[in-house]
This record gives sequence, C-alpha cells and structure tokens, in this order.
Amino acid sequence: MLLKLEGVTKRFGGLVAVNSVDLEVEEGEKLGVVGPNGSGKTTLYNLISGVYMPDEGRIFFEGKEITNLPPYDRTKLGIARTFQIPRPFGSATVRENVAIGAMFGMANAGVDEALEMADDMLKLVGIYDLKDKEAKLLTPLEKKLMELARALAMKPKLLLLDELLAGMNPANINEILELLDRVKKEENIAVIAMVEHLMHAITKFAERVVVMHQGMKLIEGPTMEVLNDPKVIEVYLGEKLNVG
Amino acid sequence: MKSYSPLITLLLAYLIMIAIGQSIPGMWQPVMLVIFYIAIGQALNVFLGMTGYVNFGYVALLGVGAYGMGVALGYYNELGLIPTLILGFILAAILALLVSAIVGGIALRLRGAYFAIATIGVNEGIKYLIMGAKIWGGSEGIVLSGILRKSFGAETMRFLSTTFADAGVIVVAIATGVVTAYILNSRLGYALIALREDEEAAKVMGINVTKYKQIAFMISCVLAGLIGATAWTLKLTYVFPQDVFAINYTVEAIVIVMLGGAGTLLGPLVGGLIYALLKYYLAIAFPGLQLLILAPLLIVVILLFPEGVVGYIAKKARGTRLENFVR
Amino acid sequence: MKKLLVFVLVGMVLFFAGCAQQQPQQATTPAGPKEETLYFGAPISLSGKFAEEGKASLYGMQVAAKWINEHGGVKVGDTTYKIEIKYYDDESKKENVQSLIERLATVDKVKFILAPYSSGLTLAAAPIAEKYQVLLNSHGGASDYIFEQGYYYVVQTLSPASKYQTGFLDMVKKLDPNAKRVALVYEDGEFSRAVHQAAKEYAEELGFEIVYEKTYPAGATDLSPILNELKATNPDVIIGGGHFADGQLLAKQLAELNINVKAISILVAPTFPEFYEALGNKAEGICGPAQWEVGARYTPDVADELGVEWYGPTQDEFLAMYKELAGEDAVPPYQAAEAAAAVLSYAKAIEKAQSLDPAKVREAMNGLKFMCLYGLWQIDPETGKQVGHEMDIIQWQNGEKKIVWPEAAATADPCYPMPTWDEKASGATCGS
Amino acid sequence: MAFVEQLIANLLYGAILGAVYGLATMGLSLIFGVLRIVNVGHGAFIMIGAFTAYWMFTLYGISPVLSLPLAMAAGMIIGVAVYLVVVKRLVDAPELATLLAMFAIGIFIEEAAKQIWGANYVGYSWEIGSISLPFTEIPYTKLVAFISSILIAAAVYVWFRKTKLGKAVRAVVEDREGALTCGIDVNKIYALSFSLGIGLTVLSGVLVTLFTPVGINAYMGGEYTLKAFVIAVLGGLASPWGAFYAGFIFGLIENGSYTLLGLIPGVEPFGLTRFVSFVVLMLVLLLKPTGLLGGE
Amino acid sequence: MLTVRELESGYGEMQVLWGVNLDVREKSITTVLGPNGAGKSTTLKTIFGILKPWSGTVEYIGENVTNMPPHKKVELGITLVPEGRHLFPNMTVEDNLIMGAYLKRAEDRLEDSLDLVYTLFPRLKEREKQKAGTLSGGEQQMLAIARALMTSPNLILMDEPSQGLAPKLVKEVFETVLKLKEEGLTILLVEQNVFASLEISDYAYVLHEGKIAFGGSVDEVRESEEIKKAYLGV
Repeated sequence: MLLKLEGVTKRFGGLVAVNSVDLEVEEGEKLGVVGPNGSGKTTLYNLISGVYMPDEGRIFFEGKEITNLPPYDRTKLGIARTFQIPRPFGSATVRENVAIGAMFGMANAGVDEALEMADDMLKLVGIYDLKDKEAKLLTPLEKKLMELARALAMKPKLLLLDELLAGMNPANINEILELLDRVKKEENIAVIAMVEHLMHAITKFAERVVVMHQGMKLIEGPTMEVLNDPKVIEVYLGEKLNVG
Repeated sequence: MKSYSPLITLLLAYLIMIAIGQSIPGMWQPVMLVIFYIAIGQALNVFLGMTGYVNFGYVALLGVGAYGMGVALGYYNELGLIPTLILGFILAAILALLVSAIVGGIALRLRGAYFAIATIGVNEGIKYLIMGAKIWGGSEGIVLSGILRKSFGAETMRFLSTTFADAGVIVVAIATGVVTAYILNSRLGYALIALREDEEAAKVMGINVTKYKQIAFMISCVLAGLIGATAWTLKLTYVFPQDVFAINYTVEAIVIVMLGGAGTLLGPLVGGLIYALLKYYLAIAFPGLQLLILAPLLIVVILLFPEGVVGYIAKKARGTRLENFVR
Repeated sequence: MKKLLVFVLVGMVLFFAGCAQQQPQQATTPAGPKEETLYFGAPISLSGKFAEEGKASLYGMQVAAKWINEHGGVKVGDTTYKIEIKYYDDESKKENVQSLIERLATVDKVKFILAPYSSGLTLAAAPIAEKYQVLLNSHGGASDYIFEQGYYYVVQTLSPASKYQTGFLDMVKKLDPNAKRVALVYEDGEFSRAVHQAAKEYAEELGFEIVYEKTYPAGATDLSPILNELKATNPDVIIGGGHFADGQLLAKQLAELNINVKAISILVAPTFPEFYEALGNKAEGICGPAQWEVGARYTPDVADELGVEWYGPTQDEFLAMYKELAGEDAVPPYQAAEAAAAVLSYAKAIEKAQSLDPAKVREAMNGLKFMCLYGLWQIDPETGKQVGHEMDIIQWQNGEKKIVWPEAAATADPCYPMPTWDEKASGATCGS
Repeated sequence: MAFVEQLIANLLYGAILGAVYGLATMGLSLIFGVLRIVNVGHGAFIMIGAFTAYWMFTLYGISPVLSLPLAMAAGMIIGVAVYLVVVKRLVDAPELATLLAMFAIGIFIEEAAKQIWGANYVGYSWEIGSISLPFTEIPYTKLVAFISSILIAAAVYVWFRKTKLGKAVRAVVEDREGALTCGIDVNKIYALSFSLGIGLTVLSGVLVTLFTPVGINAYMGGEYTLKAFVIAVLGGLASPWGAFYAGFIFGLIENGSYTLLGLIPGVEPFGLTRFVSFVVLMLVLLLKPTGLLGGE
Repeated sequence: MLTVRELESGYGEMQVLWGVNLDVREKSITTVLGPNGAGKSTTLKTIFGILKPWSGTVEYIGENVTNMPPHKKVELGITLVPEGRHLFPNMTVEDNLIMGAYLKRAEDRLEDSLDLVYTLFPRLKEREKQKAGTLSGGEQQMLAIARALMTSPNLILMDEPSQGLAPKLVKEVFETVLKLKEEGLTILLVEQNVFASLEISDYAYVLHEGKIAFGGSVDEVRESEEIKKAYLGV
C-alpha cells in the first residue's frame, strides 16, 4: 500500500470540503479522480500533498503516518504534484524551474546534477527548446508541460496531476498519456490524475476511478464500470453527457 | 545557470575602485564610501533581493555589529590586540545572529509589506533598550580612540582606524559578494528564487520555506553586523546609539538594491556606485542642494528601470555573450 | 536600450557637472607675486539634523574670512594670504564627513580644517585629520571626551560641554542662598548627558541638593510623564534640555503643567530667537547657557585691560557683515561667532608660527592667547581643549535676550525669581 | 497615592496623544489599503501640515482649528499632484518601486521645505487656557486636538460607510476587477484615495502641532513616520479604523508604561517606554500576525 | 453590435491574442469556445478594457471603443461578468448591487433594476443584508450576474459563468442566460462547457492559440466534426 487515507475530513468555516474520505492507492497504480469543481478534489490533493492539514482522519504513505507532516517533508518521501492553474517560478528559467524540482524532491540532487536532470526531463516532455525562457512567458500549455517535467524531476513514487489534461487538444492528450505510461512503467510511479470534463481521457488512462461529489467519495471501482453507473450519470455527468 | 563568471566582473570592479582610490589623491575615502554603500546593499540583497522581503530593521544589524566590536575593544581590550579583534568580530556576528533569530522567528511569518513594516520598529526598539537600560554606556555610547591609544599605542590605534578598518570593510564587502555568488549558485539560491516567486508552490516542491527564509535572513544579518563592526566601529572609533540605529541606512540600502536590481549579483555594485557617487559629487557641486536634486533623479530611475539597472541590462543581455558576466 | 542611453547620458552630465565645479579650486590663483589664496576647509551640515546650526556657522566663517582679507590677510614671510572657505555639505552624516575631510586634505590640499558641527561628527573627522596630519579646529563639538582621546591635531575653540551649565549654578548660588533644590531633566544624548553630569557634580560641590534627575529620549513629543513627576518634587531650580526642539518643548510643557520654580536654565534652545517667537512671553525669565551672545562685552578695550591681544572684527562690524551675508534681519546665533573665532584662531596661529605646516601651527597654538568678539581664546596644550573662553548665561527679559552672567559680561541684571506662569499669562514680563 | 495619580495623569495624556497618533496614521493605512503603497515619506506630509498651522497662526492669526480644513485641502491638492506625476505610473510596478518613489518624494518635500522655510525649529503659542485637575493640568489646545481627532476619524468612517464615493473606494479595495465591471473608474478612485490619504496626513500635521506646538521643522516628520508604521501594524495595516484605535492603544502604552518602568532602579524609564512599544508590537505579531485589529 | 478586428493583446511581455476577429449581433448569444489557455478570457478582458489592446480595433454600435477605459464602456452599456465572480465579499448583497448601479445612468434606474434583479433571483432578495462572501457558490454567481445587470447593460460579456458549479446549478445559470436574452440583452459568452453553451447560443467561435479557428452559427459548429475533434476535445 503506497497511500492510505482514513476518514479524512477538512472543513473551511461551515463548509465541509472533504468529508470523511477513505482512499487506498497501490504502488504504480493509475487512478483517476473525477468530479465537478467544488466536489472536493483539489482539497483532497491539498491534503495529500500537505498544503492543508486534515481536521479529522489520518494519512499514511508507505505505511508511515504523514497526517501532519509539512508539504516539503512529504516530497522527500516521494509525493509530487502539479497544479490546476500552473504555478511556475515566473522569473526563473524553465530549466531552473525543473531543476528546483530535482533538488528538493525525492531526487534530492545537487545543483549540477539537478540541472542535468532538468535537461533530461525537458527532453522527455518535449519542451527542451524552451529551457532558457523565463517561465512566466510560456503559454498555459507549455507551463503545464513544464510543471509535469518539474514533478517528474522530483523522482516521486506518487504523482498527483491536477487537471493536467484540461484544455489540451486530443493530439497532445494522447502524447501525454503515452508519456505517463512510459514513465510509470520505467519508474513504477503511482499516478493519480484528476479531471473535471475529459471523460474519454480518463477512460484511456485510468485503471480505477474515484468519483467525488460534495466532498464525499460517491463511488469507486474499475473505470468503465464506474462511469456507466447510473448514479454517477445522474449526479455528476447529467443526461446530456454521453460517455465513451 | 551555475556560473561564477559574474563574480569576475564584481571582483574586477572592486580592484578598479581600489586602484582608483590608491592612485588618485582624495579618492580613497570616496571609494571607501562607495564600497560601504555597495556592501550594505549586497548584504541586504542576500535577503531582500532573493526573497523579496524588505527588512526595514536592517540598520539594527549594522548597529549591533558595531556594538559587538565596540564592546570587545572597549571592555575586553586587555586580552591583547589580536584576540580582542577576533572577539570583536565574533561578538558582532553573534549579536547579529541573536537579533536576526528573534526578529526572523517572529516577523518572517508575515508576508510582503506586512513583514516590511513589522520590522520597522526593530532598530528603534534595540536603540531604546540600549539607551533606556543604560547598556554599554547607554546614550553616551562607546568612544574608543583614547582607549585604543592607551591599550595598544598611538601607532596601532591609527593603523586600526585607517588601514585595518578600510581593509576590513573591503574584505567584508568582497566576502559579501562572494557569498551572494555562492548562494545564487547553490541549492539555497534556487530555494530562495522559488519561494520569492511562489511560496505555496515552493513548499509543495519540497522547499522548507521557513527554514530557507530564516537562513537567508540570518546570513544577510551577520554580514550586515560585520559591516557595522568594520565600517563603523573600527573606522569611526566610536559607537553612539543614535548614530548606529539611524533608519536612513536601511532606506539607503534598499535604494541601492533597487537601483541596481534586486536578486542580481551586480545590482548592489551598480546601485551603490550610482547612489554614492551621485550623492558625493552633488554634495560637492551643489552643497546643501544635493538631496533636492537626488530625489527627482531617483524617481526618474525608478520610472525608467522598475527592475533596476542590472536587472534591465541582464534582461537585454539574455542570449548574448555578455549574459555570463551580468547577473 | 534607449532608456539606458538616456540614463548614461544623464549620469555623465552630472558627473561632469561635479568635475567642472572642481576645476577652479585646483588652479591656485597666481594673482600676484606675493599674494596667494589660502583655503580653510569645512565639512558643514547644510542638510540633515544640524542644517540650521551648520548654516549659521558657515556665515560666521565667511564673515571672519572676509574681515581677515579686508584687513591685510594672513602674512607669512613675504607672502600675504587671502583666506577662503572651501566647504561641502556633510548632510550631518558621519561617512560623508570622513570622505569630505579626505577630499579637503588631498584634492583641495587644505591644511586647516574647521570641524563639522556636533561632537559625534567631530569625532568621526578626527582619525582622518590625524591620518593626513591636518589641523581640525572644533567650533561645534563641545564634548570633553573628544579631547581626551589623545588626538594631537584636534583643537577646540568653543567651551567644552562640562562648562555649559556651571555658570548658571554659580549665578543662582550668588542670588539666592536659600535655593537648594535642583531638578535635572534633559535629553538622553551624549552631549546633554555630558553637560548635565558635569552640572550635577558641580551643583553638589556648591551644596545644592539634586531632588530629581530623569532623561527623555530625543524626538519626544510629550514630556508630561516626566514633568508630572518632577512637579511633585517641588524644586527651586530646573536645569535641562538638550537640543533645540526638545528645549522648546520642555519650556512649553513646564508652562502648560504650571510648574513654577525660581529659575530655569535650558540648554541650546533659548539662545535662538525662534524660542521666544514660539513661546511668546512664556519665555520670559528662562535662562540658557550660550557660547556667545549679541551684546557680549568683548571689545578691544577689555582686551587691553586684560593685557591680551585683540584680533578680528568688533561686534558691530561682525553684526553688519553677517547681515550682508545672511539677510537684513539676521541676528547671528553663537554658532556663527564660535565658527568665526575658529577661523580667526587659525589666522592668528599661522601668523604666529610663520608657517603653513600644520604641526608648526599646532605648536604655535599652544602659547596662543588672544581675544576676539567671541571672547578669549586659549587652549590646554596637552589636550587641545579650550580653556580661555567662558560661557555666558542669557535670559529672556522683556522680549530680549540679555546676558546676565558672568557679571563681567552682563548686559542686564538677572530677573530672579522669574515670574510664575500665571503671572506671565496675565502679561507679566521680566522687568515689568 | 502619588503613584496612582501619576498613572492616571499619564494615561490621560496618553489617550490624548494616542488620538492624535491614530489620526496621523489613518492616511498611511488608507493609502496602503487601497493602493498597496507603503508611504515611507509619510512624515514629510505631516510636516507640511504642521507648517500650515504655524504660518496661518503667525502670519494671519488664524486659529489652528480653522487651519484643519485648509490643511486637508492643501494636502489633497498635493496628493493629487504626487499621484498624477509619479504614483500613477507606478501603480502596477513592484511594491518596492513605489516604496522607493515615496521615499524620494519624502526627501524632496523635506529638502524643498528646508529651502523655503529654513531649517529652524519654530513654534506658535495659541493660549486658550487649561483645565486644572488635582494631579495635572490639561491645556484646552490638547483637548481640542483630542476632540478634533475623534470627530475627524468619525467623519471619515461615516464617509466610507454611507457615501457612494466612500463605498466605491471600499469596492476597489475589496475587488478591483469587480469594481471595473461596475463602471467605477479605478484610476479616479486611486487618485481620490491617495489624495484623501495625503490630505488626512497633512491635516493630522495640524493636530500634531495642537498637541506639540513647538519643534516644527523641515525634518520633524521622521519621528512620526516611525510611530505611524508601528501603529499601522498594530492596527492591521490596511484598515484606517484599526489604525485609529491602535493609535489610542499606542499612546496609552507609551505614556502609561512610564510610571511602571519608573519602579525599576538604574534605568531611564522614558527611553524604555519606546522599547516597551516595540516589545508590544512583537508580541502582537507573535500572537496575532495580522495586527491587533486586522481582519485579513 | 460588437465588431472585433485583428485584436492582439497579452500579459506583460507575453502575447496571448494574435489577431482575433469577432462579431456579436444584437439580441443574440454568442459563445467563444476553446481549450484552456486559448485566450478566451483574455479576449473578453481586452474587449472590456481591463487589458490594454496591443493592436486591432473594437467597435460597438459603430463607435470605436478600442482604447476606451472600462468605466466608459459601462456607461455605453457594456459590462463584464468576470471569471471568478469578483464580488465585494465584505459588503452586503444589497451594497454589491448598489455598486453595480454606480454610474449616473444606472443610478437613475436603480429601483427598476433592483426590481428586475430580485424577480430574476429571488434568493438574493432573501439574502439582501448578508455579506456577499458568505453566499454559496451558486448564489455568488447569481449575484455576479445580478450586479452586472444593475449597470443597465445592453451587452454583457460573461466569462465562464458555470465554472465551479455543480451540474444542477450549471443548468440554472444557463437558463438565466437565456432569460437575459429574452429580456432583450446581447450576450458574449466564454465557456468550457461546450455542450451546454452550444445549446443556448446562436453563434459560436472557436478560439485556438490566440486566433479564431472557426466561427459561425451554432448549427454550423455542431456539424463540423473536425473542429470538435481538433479543438473542443470532445
């Protein structure tokens, strides 16, 4: 068991953003988390990556409790993430951005090593040409790729992708999915990807899907099974959206 | 980009300045003035430039550094010359560390302008503690030249307050530059850039932002303390609380960093040169009117180069061969 | 890049403006075979906290230089030197003072420097003056400790801090043997502390009882906590103050809190006309130590009587020349007179030494004793401290500053005890 | 008993002084709140107000109370001018750039004032009597300063809460983009707030002289700048009301702690009151980092 | 009604729009679709004037309004419902609405507008005295739209009104948009929710990498399978 959440709850004032969620992720697993905005997905990510501490419940990573561990210590254990709205270190170059990931992530590399790793990662995601550009000058798509490279450079065991694919066109999506597949196989990274709309992408990518609804886990199971579940269609997808 | 080549530019600039000071009569003190301003800019830059946090209490660190050296020379001079000086530097560093640990521990939890303004009372606070509680001579300060003359002889005293003090300022200034260059190329530097740009994201990238902020803050403060110990105590041979906690040095250091470009290695050098030389020559050309002229000039520079002169040049130089030498 | 170009251009223009200004002073005037210009250098606080004092002292120096030039200059051998003051603005800041002293000593080749205003800045100037072996004549740095540091090239023209408040105590003791209770309230700064520590010791020597002693920080805007406390101790005499602003405030709040005593002496502030302007007739009867005051009875005749030489303008000449420089209504404060005296002492000592070598001039100063409008000038050879000059005590009487002590210099009798605040509120003045 | 009387007297004076401090900080907080500009030149504007009161009184015998509206108007004009010439171009520049610009403006004003008015310390005497209390005397001028401060602060409060323009300023503070969509001319609101902030600051300069009618000088503002910043932080920085209350507290601490510190032998209690203010600031930041009354 | 030609703009040094052409007809709903980062929001912000256009023109009923600041545009009857709502969280619902009627022209119609808004959104009337920050997400979106209506607009630019709302609420929002059209307003909509927005729109544009890749009536867009595949990610 790589990651385990037990009854995790997070409240903001009166609002219960995440309500008693249990979740288990195996090493090297590909999991999709779906749900509309406001269903608690991002809060869940923030709880796993340590941006927030849960009000109730416990979180384990490789059997070790990390419930109240600060985010920078979690990365050292092997958790990495991207952001829904990319958060590059704007005035640093793309290469430096990715190197920062290598330096302070699980890879824990020295400066020279990190810069080399950064080059490799940039080649991997295909934006090596942009390495000397200031990160703030990238297009949103490029920023997302850079964030992916930065997260991969951390050499994580668990990679949390927050709406990585949103806004990409199908060709890009396929490329990224292949890339994730390759990385996952080579390095045995567990990937949790989170999506709002792109159902067909999730079907291609995830082996298992969790649907979030109003802060709670609505359902979880094998991807196709879950997405065709009438309950899911009713509360989340609505009648108009036809999946698959 | 791991590169120490901008350091060449920096060291070269120091060499040229020292050469000018030594060869042109009357230029030595102005050069020392410029170096003093560059140094306080550089030491501030380690923190302000790389984290974006403005430390308004900055002068307090110069002040406690000055006191560290002053206390050693004034109260422990029977140890002998060399041990007293060593003690002086150690005390300066320790006092600066102590103050920065306390102030940093409290104020670094605040962000942006809140941090800046929270630190604005630091120098006043320490000043009034020293004066009110009559610590180290209270408002009468420590006057050293007589003591030094008595303990070590007139020649040594003269040597200490001129050659040695000047050499000390230069060494500290260059050390500050080297430390800056080292930080820029180290994990610390990358961590600082990351947290300056986006603290939340930096945390998730594995950066213990509190730790790195505190480290940068303390490095900056210790360097400031050493500048105070050399440029003030040794060179002026006295420490008066009203003098060493004057807020205008903080503001001047900020001006220098901003003029040159925050977070760049050469920024404080260029900023210090512009600021100190402008002021010096304006004071000579238009005595009494120099600040009246300087103020609008500063505004013009800010309007033209919001990112500082070096920041501007570095941007323009990106991709050219100059790039390696401007940062 | 255009921005950069503009910037560099502006920078260069300014730089050359600076250089252009330098040129004339480097070319020494080859006016005549036996006439040359001799520069006295001065870092002066034209900006910053000592700007007011700085300006007055500059005028004083310029008046003295002008008088010397009009009266045959300074003669060394066959050469007659015209005196000119070479001054820069030190912004009341220590780093600037050091640079400027060096510039004066090296670029301008000045051998005789008039120290900056205040003890702190004088102390900052001393190591550099010592390094270049140029004379530093303090006309605004009163603190005694400057002259206890063992500097050889540093001499003092004004009376040291320890002498400021002693005359007042002498006066009170003479006028009223029953006045015993003395309260001290002063600014917590090195200068006023030096003044009042000396005053305290002296008071105890004279048999006064110190009933209260507290300081307030520089820049305080409300002294009521300290004054409420002081009022309860019921003193006969109050001594205090520090600089200008706080002295005004002290007097103002003594009035507001209706604290009546027989005599008050406040450091620095009462010597300025603005003191009376600000307080109106509340200033009546308030005393203060002054290095000099308009009306001081130092004349060539007095010098004759004492058997010392007179040098420099008479008071009337000085006042007239000061007005020419500073404006029609300008009345010189003591900062002007002491600065003038410093210039005169240089001229006198150079003539005595018959040399422009600072070491020789310093040597000559040891035996120098003369009187000018500022009073006697004589230094302690050991330390360079001023011993000849005496402080005056001034008192506001009927809207005018009068010298009331020492008796020899007095222009009026002391008004003692001073009127109460209530009496003043109903229009009473000293002498009415 | 003497101890208690002293304490009461000091607290009374502290409250009066605190009200003046509070008002002298409101402009700073307002400008920071709306424009996120740290006005390090704050004191220079207080100085202008002080000179306004001084000149009006000495030249024309105009009572400082009547100088209040005049100073406000003068301050607002200066504020608009500074805004149009400098600040407007820096609204979107980094925080530090504006800080630096304000520093330069402060210096410029001080130096210009020195050239125009000289570096003398001047003062004026507006004698309108005083109240005698058993343990101290309070001049009516100080009471006038106290009451004016409270009234002006209240007026500003009402203006912000009830008037359309005041609400527009709040709207801009709360959400600039939202304000744009309502048709609010954000630039105009910035200019207005800036000039209002400067106006209040200049006006507070008059009140400062009502409390301390002497020591008026081109460089007098520095003292108030420092205090204003400490008070602003205590009050939560962006909130003019917070600043006003914090000024009160600051005045009480500064004067009130004197009596207590006097019990410690061998120290200078007056100097230590300043240290106490600093410790209080640090404690507040430690316990409630957003300031005593900060909502953010 | 609104004609946009060769519009270019961006943030700082980064160009986002590379020549956008748009037409909005009176009393219609026009939708701009496109992937994230294509420049949809940037287009609206530039039209409204929050971002300065680098080049190109914006015409509104024949008048060139390219460089007109936002408040002048509000005066002409253009307003924006910004992405992320941008309410005044510490002001009451009522004050938020009153701020909407800030300009003279709108203030004169304050009562009428309030009536209209409260009829459209009875929930807001109930919460009149509540602070805007305490409303639920759906209510906040309603308030944002209501506040825009208070400016008495003719043309409303709407930026992702359904963002972050549960599917049921999304439906409600789109119904509201339709209602506004029935009230005679013109709407330029930016949406990620392709299906829902196509359903209510009359015209649609597809934005791709800062340029208009396709534009036309909703039916034309629907039919163009290729466009769907390439750009809409459907």
